[in-house]
Amino acid sequence: MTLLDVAAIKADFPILSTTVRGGQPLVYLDSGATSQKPGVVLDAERNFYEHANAAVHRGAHALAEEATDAFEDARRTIASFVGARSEDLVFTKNATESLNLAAYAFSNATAIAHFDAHAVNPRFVLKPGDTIVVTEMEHHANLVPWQEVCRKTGATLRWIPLTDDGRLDLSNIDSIIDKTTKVVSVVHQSNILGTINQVRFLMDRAHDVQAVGIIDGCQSIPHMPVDVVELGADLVAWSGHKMLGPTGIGCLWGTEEVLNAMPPFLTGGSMIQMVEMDKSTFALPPAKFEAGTPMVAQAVGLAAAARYLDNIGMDNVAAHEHALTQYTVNLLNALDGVRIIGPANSTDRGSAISFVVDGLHPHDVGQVLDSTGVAVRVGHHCAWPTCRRFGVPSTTRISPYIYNDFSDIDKAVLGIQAAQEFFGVNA
Amino acid sequence: MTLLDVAAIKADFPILSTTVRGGQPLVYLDSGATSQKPGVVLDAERNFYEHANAAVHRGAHALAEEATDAFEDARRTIASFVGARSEDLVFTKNATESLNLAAYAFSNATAIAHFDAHAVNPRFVLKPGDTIVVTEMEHHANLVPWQEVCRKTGATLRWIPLTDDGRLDLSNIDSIIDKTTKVVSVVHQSNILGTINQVRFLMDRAHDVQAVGIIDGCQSIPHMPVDVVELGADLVAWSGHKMLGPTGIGCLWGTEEVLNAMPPFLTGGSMIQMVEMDKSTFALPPAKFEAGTPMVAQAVGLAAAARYLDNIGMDNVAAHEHALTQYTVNLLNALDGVRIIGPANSTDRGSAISFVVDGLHPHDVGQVLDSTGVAVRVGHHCAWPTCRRFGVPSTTRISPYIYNDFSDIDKAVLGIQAAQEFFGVNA
Amino acid sequence: MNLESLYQDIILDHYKHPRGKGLLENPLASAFHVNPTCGDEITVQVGRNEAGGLVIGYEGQGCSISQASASVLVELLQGRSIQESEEVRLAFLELMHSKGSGDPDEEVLGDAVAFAGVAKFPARVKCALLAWMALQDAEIQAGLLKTGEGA
Amino acid sequence: MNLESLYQDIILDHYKHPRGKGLLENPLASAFHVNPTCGDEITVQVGRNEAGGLVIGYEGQGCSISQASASVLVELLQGRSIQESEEVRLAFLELMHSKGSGDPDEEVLGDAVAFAGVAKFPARVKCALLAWMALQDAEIQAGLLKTGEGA
Ligand SMILES: Cc1ncc(COP(=O)(O)O)c(C=O)c1O
Ligand SMILES: Cc1ncc(COP(=O)(O)O)c(C=O)c1O
Repeated sequence: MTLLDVAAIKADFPILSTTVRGGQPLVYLDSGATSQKPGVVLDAERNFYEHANAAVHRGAHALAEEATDAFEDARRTIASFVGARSEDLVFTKNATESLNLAAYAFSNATAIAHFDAHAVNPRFVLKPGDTIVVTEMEHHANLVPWQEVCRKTGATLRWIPLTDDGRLDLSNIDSIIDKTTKVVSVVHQSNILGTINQVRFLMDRAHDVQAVGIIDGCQSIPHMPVDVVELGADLVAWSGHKMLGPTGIGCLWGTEEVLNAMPPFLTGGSMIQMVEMDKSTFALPPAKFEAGTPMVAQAVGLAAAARYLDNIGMDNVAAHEHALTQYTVNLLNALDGVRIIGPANSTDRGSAISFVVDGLHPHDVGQVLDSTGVAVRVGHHCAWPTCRRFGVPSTTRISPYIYNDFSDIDKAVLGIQAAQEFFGVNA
Repeated sequence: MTLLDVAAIKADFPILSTTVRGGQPLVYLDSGATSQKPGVVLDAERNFYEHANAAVHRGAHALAEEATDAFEDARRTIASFVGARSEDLVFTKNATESLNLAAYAFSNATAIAHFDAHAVNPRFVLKPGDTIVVTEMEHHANLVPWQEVCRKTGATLRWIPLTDDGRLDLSNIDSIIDKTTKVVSVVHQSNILGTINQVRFLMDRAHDVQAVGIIDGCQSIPHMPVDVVELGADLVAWSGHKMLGPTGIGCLWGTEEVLNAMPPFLTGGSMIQMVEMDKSTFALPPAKFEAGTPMVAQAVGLAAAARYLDNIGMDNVAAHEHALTQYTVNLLNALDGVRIIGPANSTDRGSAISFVVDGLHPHDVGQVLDSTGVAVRVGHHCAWPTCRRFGVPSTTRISPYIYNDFSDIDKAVLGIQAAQEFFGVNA
Repeated sequence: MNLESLYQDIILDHYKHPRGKGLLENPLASAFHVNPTCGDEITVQVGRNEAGGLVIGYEGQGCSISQASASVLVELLQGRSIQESEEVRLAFLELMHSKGSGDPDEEVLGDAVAFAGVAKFPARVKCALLAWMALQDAEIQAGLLKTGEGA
Repeated sequence: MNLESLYQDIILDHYKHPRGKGLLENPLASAFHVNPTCGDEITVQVGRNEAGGLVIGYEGQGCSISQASASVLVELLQGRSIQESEEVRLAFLELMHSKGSGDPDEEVLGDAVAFAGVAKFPARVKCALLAWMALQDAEIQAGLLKTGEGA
């Protein structure tokens, strides 16, 4: 077996002992969409509400101090989980907001520069002819915001294409990232293909041409040891709910320099230095990017999740998932009529494994699995262009996590065979 | 006494039976900043995580269906709490995001119109000479975003000034809201002065000149019966955490027409109709404005809060607070050396009551109150220009809610007297 | 396993042997709908025959439910009057929103009663409705139906 | 009541009778700082006397802690060498970040030891530091201190 004591871990997650669809024990293999939460995370949130809840950074009474301490302690814990300084960690509601925050730095700076060029940092000002580079395996969250920046600034979107086995095709990288490039924003680990990209190389290329380098770490930070500083990016975005944390919280890490240079995004209370009726000045990061009452309880919950993962050890998490990936890929490769979309081996790939079944629509595959208690994701996984690239409308995706073991994968495979049988498409 | 059984209500809030500062029973009078949460709200959140947690609107397995149902049921409950259709209710992370969403509709449409005028609705396109109208009693959340829109579009910010007793001075309203006006965005109930504004009148004025009418309902919706449709606005923003709900969730209600006409704000997963590498189309509201994995558990918690308030009855909540307001205003008026900032009576005003004490800084007043277990807010309450208008750097604010009674107010008043004594400024 | 309640034989039959699939030569209007969560897509076209009855054509790709539903739609409504077809469409909508508690009228719905089980799977209701929403849209575009009617 | 541990007599005395308040005629540099949560503000100015010692002026409005702290700062550092004053400033910073567990050296901190109790009130630490942060800023602007030193 693998390094982790999966039975003990499973017992920490109340939902994993429930049943679905009339008594089927739940086999949750949809952690790429969202992870389940251990009891300690739920306890941490509740404990905050029952003992320390108050507005943070604004009050001076005892509870306000406790709430502020809890919030900033959480920031320190989460920052240290990714090897960062807490001053460089911004809380958002999800990774999508984090990536939009990054994208809006460009469209906002560009709009402000029309009227007051000195008020913004020229790195963020775009014009027709400038390019923004993404990949063909981006989640919509790291694609649509950049399309919108292009609509607002006249810049052009470019993308790094994919090879047939689901890797980045870097053969023409020099004509994709070039002197016109102002942003390179790429996914670290694809949520649909599972591919782990050479982000350090791409960030260095970005910096060679003075572009801002951004990484979507949604699928890497929950699943492997990540030191955000070592990735070489200027900004790294991820979500809490995929790493055992509550819904409603995400993160954006940035270098001090870039966070300082970016204009604010959401504006209002707690992100200001001084406000007059007709003008304002802004606080330093991270406060500058955290307008309004923040997701305090969620930060406290996410910190508990980070501690839980730290206790297991992210090296062990990665090794465990690698073993599951190898096992799953081998089984799927051996199934007649089943084709993996993405790397069909376990090298430089994470545990999100997409596949199609000849003659069967993913919705129908997923439905049969569901009827046996196995929860997988079907659809385009918010990576519709990636599906088109592989000539499929959608896929079925198995995405295990720390609470899954080989027997869970076995059940999924049995379900696939049952679907082939039910729809009469046995090879 | 008042209509509510405060002792019974208090018992529903675990934190209200705790002590602070070495054994002082907590007297929480800072609900204008954030409210406390009853056990039913915490239970609802936890129950969601333990039985239904999954990604919403994206999955087809049993849990995904349950999570989606829970999320959309919550939307229906919260919408009906304010008399709205659930299709017209957008979830955000807080009121600040809701107001920024509204403001960005204008700056985004203006930027897109530069390149593709047909892609946007002209109501949202601004140019130099256009004006945006707010009031001099706005929370920073309804001021700074509009300053930013002006910086990005060349439009000019105007504001309705205040009278000395903390009301809107409408004497020159025709020269403030005029043909140049494209937005009128005003607070329903001031968080610093307590004033309840004639928003219906202002929304009608906005519509007379074809401006978009927006209301900041942060301090009204938790405290009185509000039918958002009857307010006559196009958009109404508020936060969950001030109405007994969890942190990390806010709301934006809008008319079908205006929500349809606005460009999207955050973009990414779940808000699209179709995505290709170089262009996308968008879903209908509310999905159009809810990019990324939403705050599902928080929506479920907020729905429980709305049900809790509905059980008490918002009429009763308002009557209770009115009685507390009257009581507090009378006591403060009777105190030597104490001056209320805002209406010094209980007509058209809510329960947030700010005051200054001659010779004492609000921080020091708050600290003495805190040492007796009484939690009040000191500072500029994110309404710094309002403080300046009244010639004070900051104020002390008492803001009671359903779990407070007259004896809580008495303790606050005793604390003010103790502060005068301690600092030797007795009148 | 409650698979059989979802995938009734009639549905599987329509999925494997779709009826009336194909586009029209001269449609009055055409509506393209996608299910944005899974990428399923359908094009429904409408025209009228000499007697004033509906002529329907369609093309699409998607799961068994969405494709079978399109096939059933065409089989049921081809050649019917607008009024009759509206009656069927509304009955189908009602059935799909019944959460499985509906009591479908076979006289009105014909083979479409087989979708009663789908109503118990909220995530699949959208699949079943895809063609029917596109039909409504095409009819509105063709001026055969007023906006918002029954939707 | 732990008010007395926060509001020591020395603090109240400096609050009511601020020492050395007022701006300089020819400052080398001036720094304006605000506490953005409460609106308290301070302007600290620096210059040098003939012996090379610090000359400090200030103006501000705010709570007892922020105003007393400015007064103590001036009393302690007026005329001292840059090096000596840095030693005091760093000791004060350390005390304020000690969460109340600090063991302040009265030799170095003089009246400023009275602020030991403030360190137990995180929300008031910012008040106590306001003038000291502005001083650092003014010194950096005047070229008396390098950026980032000890901050
Ligand atoms: C009147 C008013 N508007 C806006 C806000 C901002 O709300 P939030 O901080 O929850 O975004 C508040 C509360 O802080 C408020 O009282
Ligand atoms: C690679 C990737 N990027 C971005 C996102 C968006 O994250 P969220 O929906 O939490 O904002 C996801 C997950 O949905 C993802 O897998």
